[in-house]
Amino acid sequence: MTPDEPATPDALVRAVEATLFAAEEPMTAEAISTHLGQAEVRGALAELQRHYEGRGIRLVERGRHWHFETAPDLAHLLRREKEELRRLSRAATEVLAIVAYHEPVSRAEIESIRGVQTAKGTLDVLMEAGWVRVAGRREVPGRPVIYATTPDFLAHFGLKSLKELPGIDELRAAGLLDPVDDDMIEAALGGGESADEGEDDETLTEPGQNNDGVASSGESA
Amino acid sequence: MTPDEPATPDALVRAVEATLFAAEEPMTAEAISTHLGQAEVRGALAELQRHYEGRGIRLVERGRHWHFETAPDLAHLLRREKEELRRLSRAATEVLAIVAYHEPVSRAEIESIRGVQTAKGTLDVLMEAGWVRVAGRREVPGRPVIYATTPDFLAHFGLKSLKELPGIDELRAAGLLDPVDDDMIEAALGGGESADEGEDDETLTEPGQNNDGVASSGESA
Amino acid sequence: MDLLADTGFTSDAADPEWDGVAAAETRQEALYLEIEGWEGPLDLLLDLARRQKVDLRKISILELVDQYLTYIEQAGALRLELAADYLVMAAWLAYLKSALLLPKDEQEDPSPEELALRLQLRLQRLGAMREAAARLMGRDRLGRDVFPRGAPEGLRVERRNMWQCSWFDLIRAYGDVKVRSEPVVHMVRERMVMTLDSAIARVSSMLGISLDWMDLRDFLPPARDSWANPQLRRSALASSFVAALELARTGKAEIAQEETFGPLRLKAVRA
Repeated sequence: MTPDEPATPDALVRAVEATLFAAEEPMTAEAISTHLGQAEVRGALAELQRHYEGRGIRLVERGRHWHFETAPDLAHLLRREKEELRRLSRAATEVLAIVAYHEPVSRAEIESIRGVQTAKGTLDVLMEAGWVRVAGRREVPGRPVIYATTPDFLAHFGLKSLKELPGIDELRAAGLLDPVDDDMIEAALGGGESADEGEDDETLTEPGQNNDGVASSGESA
Repeated sequence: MTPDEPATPDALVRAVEATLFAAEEPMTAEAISTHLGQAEVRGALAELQRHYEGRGIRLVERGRHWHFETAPDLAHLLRREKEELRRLSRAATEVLAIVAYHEPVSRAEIESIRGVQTAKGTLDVLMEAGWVRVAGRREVPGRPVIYATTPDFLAHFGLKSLKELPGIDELRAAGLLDPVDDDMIEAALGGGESADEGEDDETLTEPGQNNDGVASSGESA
Repeated sequence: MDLLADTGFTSDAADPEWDGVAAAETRQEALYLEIEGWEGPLDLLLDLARRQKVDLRKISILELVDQYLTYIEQAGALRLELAADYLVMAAWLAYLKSALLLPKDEQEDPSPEELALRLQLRLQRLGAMREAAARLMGRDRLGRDVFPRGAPEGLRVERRNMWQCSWFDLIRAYGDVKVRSEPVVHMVRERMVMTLDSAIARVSSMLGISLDWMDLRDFLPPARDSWANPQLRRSALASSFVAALELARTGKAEIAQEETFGPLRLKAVRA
């Protein structure tokens, strides 16, 4: 839309604007269209997005869902009123990043990247926050559960899609998002059985319980 | 503000816009002002109100409190009706037919004709469908409510008037009354399960239970 | 281990938002005490690597291995109960170090250089995710930096039933009602019967005329006009039978039957 946008928007633009303003949850273009009797709404969404550029609120698309939100540069004005978000543990933030950059991933893969076992509670916290979901099982022996992010995750972190994750292209180019396949180091890291991708609930092998010999050698090293 | 409103609103207008958008309750000008470090916000409120005139949402002042709301002419978008096709139950169809053939009828009369009690819900469904209406009360002791069909009923079934409903003779000719004789004989001989069809209701009369004398007479004859 | 409280032991679920173990600490003394501050050997390695203040891709693995082993040694000297996985890593790194120092021609497959490279990659991967997490958390977040509408009106979809019924279903339903209700409502009035009284009158008057045995059926009215109705005939038969029994009971008639289901015969009793 050019600066000479009409002073009064057309009926469809108004309808889409009102619908998204009133909606309690972000809506896909399809849902808006259904709500408005199958109207083609993409043009209206684009026009609205342009119209709100530079205003105190803006129209954004997050994971194919659209919603209005306040402009980010006004955060300092609004933040004080709102209660702080629940703070995530360092482990939880790392796990969340791993799920987002590697999705879908199994818990064993997350643990392999982090080099430590991940408490079940950490994934639960992320699922409770609505940012991570179970995305089925990987069709490999043991059929491990795999995890992926949700549209809420994109909405919360202001991402149109996972492609907008900061630095994801560089990380991929550097091979840092490739699947881990490194049994040797895996063993050294105490994770031991890298094939042990089975159910989440079981504690993975408690490292170093039968390793007294190794332990003492380490001490003397 | 003239129609040549600036494409980009000034910082205060944006701040007021975002504050009211994110607010969970309508705010007074004073509250907004306090929130924004004692800024004078009346001009900004007026400018915003002008800006949203004609859009899908508008800024309104109610009892000195300001808030955004859906434009009144678009209020219907907030409550959309979704229609679901549902087939009338057998009981409801029978009651509807009885009302059509005998109108106006009371519920007691419907029950007497059907031979089974009629759940209140059945008539409610027919009234929800718009095919049956309350047509007053019969001026007899107890003043029972009487029911009749509606113009929608005629429209739905493509009838000009109730006179177009086929008469008893036509029903018989169409074979729709065929089971009569069988049933009567069965009832007379004590078989008598023919009334046991009520889906929603209890059978009132148990026909043909005291005909043993006739049966045995037949046997010894 | 009282130290745990001070060092913010990271039990995955409950540790505070990470502000960087490495950044908080410089003195060697403190370093020993922080063993529980790391999330495992890889975490510690990454932290040590960062202290080299070079790009992780250019990190000296040999130097890193030395640091790790030194650290573990010192921690052991302070008689901290080192977790076994730290010791396993120490053993593996000691092996890696010796392999790296050996002459090339004695090396196994995979080569120690290859292993060092893989370790480096692991550190890079973890480092990358740690940075990504920090950048993610630093974004404009919904509910913290940007806000959705505070009090949306909400969209309601109200379901309305569209009832369906065909003309035929309607008519057939009425037929069914008629069929079902007719016996109940109209049976007595509409059905033609021969009453017991009239049967007794007819049978006794006919018995008065005849002197011989007569079949019960002969007492029925001739099957003409309405008496031709099979139902009425059944009724007449039943009533006549009861009439015969009644006349026999009062001693006005005799009843005889030759065989089961055979014809029932009647004769007047002459007083």
